[in-house]
Amino acid sequence: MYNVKIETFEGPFDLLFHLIEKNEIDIKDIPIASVFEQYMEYLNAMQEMDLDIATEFILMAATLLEIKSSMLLPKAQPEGKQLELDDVDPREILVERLIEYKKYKVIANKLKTSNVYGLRFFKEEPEIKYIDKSLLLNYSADDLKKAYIKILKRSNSDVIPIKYAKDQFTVEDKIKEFLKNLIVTPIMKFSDFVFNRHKVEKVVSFMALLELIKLNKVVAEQKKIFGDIIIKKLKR
Amino acid sequence: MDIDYIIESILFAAGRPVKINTLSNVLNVSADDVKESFYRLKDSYVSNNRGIDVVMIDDSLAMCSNEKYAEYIKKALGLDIKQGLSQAALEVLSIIAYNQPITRIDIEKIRGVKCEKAINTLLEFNLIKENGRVNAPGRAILYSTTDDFLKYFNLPSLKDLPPLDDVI
Amino acid sequence: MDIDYIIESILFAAGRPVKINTLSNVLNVSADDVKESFYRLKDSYVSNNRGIDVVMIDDSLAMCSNEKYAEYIKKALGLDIKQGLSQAALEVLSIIAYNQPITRIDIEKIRGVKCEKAINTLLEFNLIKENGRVNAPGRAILYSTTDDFLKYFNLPSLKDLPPLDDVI
Repeated sequence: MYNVKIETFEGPFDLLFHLIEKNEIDIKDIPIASVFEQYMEYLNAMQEMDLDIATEFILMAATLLEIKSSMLLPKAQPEGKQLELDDVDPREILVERLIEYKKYKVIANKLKTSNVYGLRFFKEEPEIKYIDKSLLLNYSADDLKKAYIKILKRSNSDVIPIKYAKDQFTVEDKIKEFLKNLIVTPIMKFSDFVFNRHKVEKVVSFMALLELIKLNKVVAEQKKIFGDIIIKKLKR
Repeated sequence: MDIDYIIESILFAAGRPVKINTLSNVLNVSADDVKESFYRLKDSYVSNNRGIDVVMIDDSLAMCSNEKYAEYIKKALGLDIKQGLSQAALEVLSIIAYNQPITRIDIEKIRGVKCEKAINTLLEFNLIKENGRVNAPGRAILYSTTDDFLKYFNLPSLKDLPPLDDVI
Repeated sequence: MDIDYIIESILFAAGRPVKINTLSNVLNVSADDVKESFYRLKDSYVSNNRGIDVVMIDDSLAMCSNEKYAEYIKKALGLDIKQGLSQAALEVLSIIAYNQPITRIDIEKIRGVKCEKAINTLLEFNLIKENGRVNAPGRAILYSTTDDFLKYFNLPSLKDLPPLDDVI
């Protein structure tokens, strides 16, 4: 079996370039048939490796195939007319785009070497003693909104800030509450304890319960999955 | 000497005091070595009338500008700097305003970039304050806006922040 | 020389690029004098492996740290910076740099492949920005490079990008 080393390609142009360089092909005279064959080998290998093949790769395969077939067709040469001029090489558009793309690929490599992001540090704010606090009023509440919306639009939508329960319910507090309640009602249902409480409070209560079990202060029993939890105070 | 200039670069980039301990750990030298570097740097800055200076505050070192040139600095910054908060600071402030209380990590997740300096500036302006800690491992600091924030932005209360519903 | 160190102090205190014109006004010297100061400062920083450096960006001067010490700075400040941009991001950035302002669709035409992710990364790094919309149906967003792009790619201005036609 033909063994193709799979690298990741930044799209069909990137793959085509790889093939052109590998075969030391003159970009202006691409042997479409053989390049098409190799291109398909890569695509098949990518498929076998379960790599997602983007539609762009398939589209390019279709383009190559189209060029290949149009090159096989005998050209209808009108009698006596000396070809050229209107006789466009079907590869021309592809080559133009490839050359255009290659320019940016070369530039990208140049940028890569001159990139000092993460190496060179600038300060982002003026020295504090030179910040004039009176200048602040230049912004309105509306500027705040605009700034925030701008951020939301450019950030990934899956980033949602967690609303923190700011130490509102703590395990420690809940343990105390449990112990206090258990003095009055030594056997109680968990559902009664958290009845009508905030979701976070329920979670914290459950954690407090686990802690109490660990501390051997209570035993808890649940007859069936999702059933209620019966809490019994342990006598010392 | 190399270590002097590494310290110089760290103090510059920090833009705030850096603990001598931190420097000694990072450079793998003793705290005394760091202090010696500090004195050497300070000496060369002062004796040459350099534009920058270093100071020791408690157990930290910080870079600052030379007081001698304060008049020039004020003039230049007055002319050049767009007034008020930087865009970065404004963005961080807006995130805090709409999501308080919130941790630095979460702010950075939303903004996609570090924002320690902006937070320091906002604290300095008293537009935000530390407001407790997350009740979870790490106990990260939570930030909220202050009363001064409401005053500056002419808001009777946080409920009067421009609503976002119509845009998202 | 005094003027060199006054400029040093201003660049330090500003915490952002300062226009050469501003410096020349404040110091009451010509813009060329300011530039000469800049080169003298840069020379002394670089030749001595100093922790700080100065760069010229778009008719402004800015102070920055010496790249050599980046690892120490990151450690000391607890920064966790992904240094490299992906090949995709660099390609998209190059295309934007030479064709700004440009829409996503047009970038994709040149690259032959989708580039939404790369664009988001570049926006996050503040290397590109949204710069208006196409005045046509669809009103696609136009992207341009930022000052940070110049800052972090060692370019005094966009004019200093290598000429595109010579690259192949």
